[in-house]
Amino acid sequence: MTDITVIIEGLLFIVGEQGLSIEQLSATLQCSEQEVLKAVDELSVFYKGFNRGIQCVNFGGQVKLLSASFIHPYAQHMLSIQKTRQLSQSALETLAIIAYKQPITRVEIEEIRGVGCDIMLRKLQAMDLIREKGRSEAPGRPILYEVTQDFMDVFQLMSLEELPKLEQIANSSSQELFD
Amino acid sequence: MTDITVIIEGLLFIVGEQGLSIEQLSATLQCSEQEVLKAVDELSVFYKGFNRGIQCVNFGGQVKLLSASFIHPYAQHMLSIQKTRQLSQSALETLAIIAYKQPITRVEIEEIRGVGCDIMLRKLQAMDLIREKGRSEAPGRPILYEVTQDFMDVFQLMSLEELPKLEQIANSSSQELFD
Amino acid sequence: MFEVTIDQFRGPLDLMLFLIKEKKLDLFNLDIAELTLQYQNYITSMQQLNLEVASEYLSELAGLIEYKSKKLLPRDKTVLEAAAVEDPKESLVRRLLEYQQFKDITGQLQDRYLLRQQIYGKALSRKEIEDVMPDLLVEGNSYDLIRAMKKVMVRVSLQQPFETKIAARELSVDQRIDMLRRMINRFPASFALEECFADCPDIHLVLITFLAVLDMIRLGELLFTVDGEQIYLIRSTSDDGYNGNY
Repeated sequence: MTDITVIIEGLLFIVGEQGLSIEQLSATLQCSEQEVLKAVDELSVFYKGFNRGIQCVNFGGQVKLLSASFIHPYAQHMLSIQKTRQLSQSALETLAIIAYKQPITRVEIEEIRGVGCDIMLRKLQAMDLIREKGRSEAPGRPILYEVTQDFMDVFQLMSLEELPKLEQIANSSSQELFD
Repeated sequence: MTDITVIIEGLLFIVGEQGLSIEQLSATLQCSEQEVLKAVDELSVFYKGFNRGIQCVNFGGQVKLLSASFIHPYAQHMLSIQKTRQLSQSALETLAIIAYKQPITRVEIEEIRGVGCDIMLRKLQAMDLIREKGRSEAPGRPILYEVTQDFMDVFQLMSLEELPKLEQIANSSSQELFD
Repeated sequence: MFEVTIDQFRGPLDLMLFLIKEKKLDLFNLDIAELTLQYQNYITSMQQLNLEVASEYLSELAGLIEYKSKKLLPRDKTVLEAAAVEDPKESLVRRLLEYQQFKDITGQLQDRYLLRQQIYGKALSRKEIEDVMPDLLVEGNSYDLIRAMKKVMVRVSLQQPFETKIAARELSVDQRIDMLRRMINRFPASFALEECFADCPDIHLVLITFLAVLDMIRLGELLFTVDGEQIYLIRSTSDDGYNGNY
């Protein structure tokens, strides 16, 4: 494959099911739309040429990589035998902060947790436990996050009001520190 | 590629950055772990054999597809990806000690580093790079720590065996001290 | 006089290794008295500069002085052999060598880490397999959440003293700008200049803050108006081009 085709493959992979438009690709790679189209064609042909689990499609000018459709029964089987996933401690902490402080930006969450949580937020979003809720008025207009209906289901909550007030937690936790 | 390799490629594409373990693949495809390993090898070789924007990796037994590293500048340009964060030297030292000596208690780490690392351990835990692994039999039954799957991923390790042997380092570093 | 400060060291062992290299001491035939002298000089010079020296450094200093004084005492061989204790010098050298090993590995880990930061995964394809996704993949209950929040709060409260200590230290204008940006987010669109000084414990930070505000005005992040003797700042609403969309 030519260099530009390879770069397009990598970029399409990273953005996933959202895909990229011919214009976006041409602007990113600083080359003409003709060249992009040619490279996208080369990529599609490359994927078709082999027996492959991935395909490259161009739907109305939006180019994306998709899994081949014969994979889906296997995916279904895989998901059905997968044990329920335990949320990691850091996932729980991030969710707790969002549930208590929503809507909240990534930077605000990171300030509370003291660690970066970019990847964690993407994971929680992919799991549909949190979603984007507009943008803050702060400089850079960062994305605001809030919890979803799925979150309420998973944690068996009728409403966020059911969670105890922070002051109640604070009192009990300072006791815990000293006993 | 063989059929099983193609299916693995499709499944890895669908699950994305979380990847799949050899066991998960073997359970899904109802074939032996040997067969899965062989197919994963075939897939890695296939991706390496061409000039490609995607690579197939195995970090700590978790197989996943990732973008090739030369895509980074283009992705950064297009996706306004935040600057890569460096881990502090103290964080790296603490992680190195745990990776080589695990399972290990906080006091043992502090003896080697000569400084307290209570807060550092909690930060590393919050980042999911280390986790608690039971308790030592020593008096007070202190918590034992070990590195996590995420640790293997962020340092691109297939297994801890890939880290250089400590004696090798000792020889080269004592030389370095005196030249 | 040293040109380095204590902040550059990751602990007393790191400092000792630096001194051994700097003063060309022989690690395998370590002159404890000399190392103690150098180490003590260093700590003293840091204290003269009013730099905070963490207790770990002082406790290792006490250890070094103890080794040194023991060496000066007349040796009673029989007692030493009977006790079969490890020679303090050997144990110090062993600790230094072990620490050096881990210090060395950090460079490699850092390289691996930075490289990994430059390759990306893709998110789970939900839409593609939506019809086959089971309803609930995740298990948990509200108690898990409450426990997690408790942990966060305990950690935050434990970290508070450390953060205050840092705030009281000398901040650079750039650091102060970062702090102000966060503070200002919580303010109304326009606010009095004094608001920016609300958390300043001393005149030094007031000055730094003032410089930071001037710089932010220069950068176009803040606008100001003067009303009588009162200066008001206004958050600039101009979009800086950032939008998280692809």
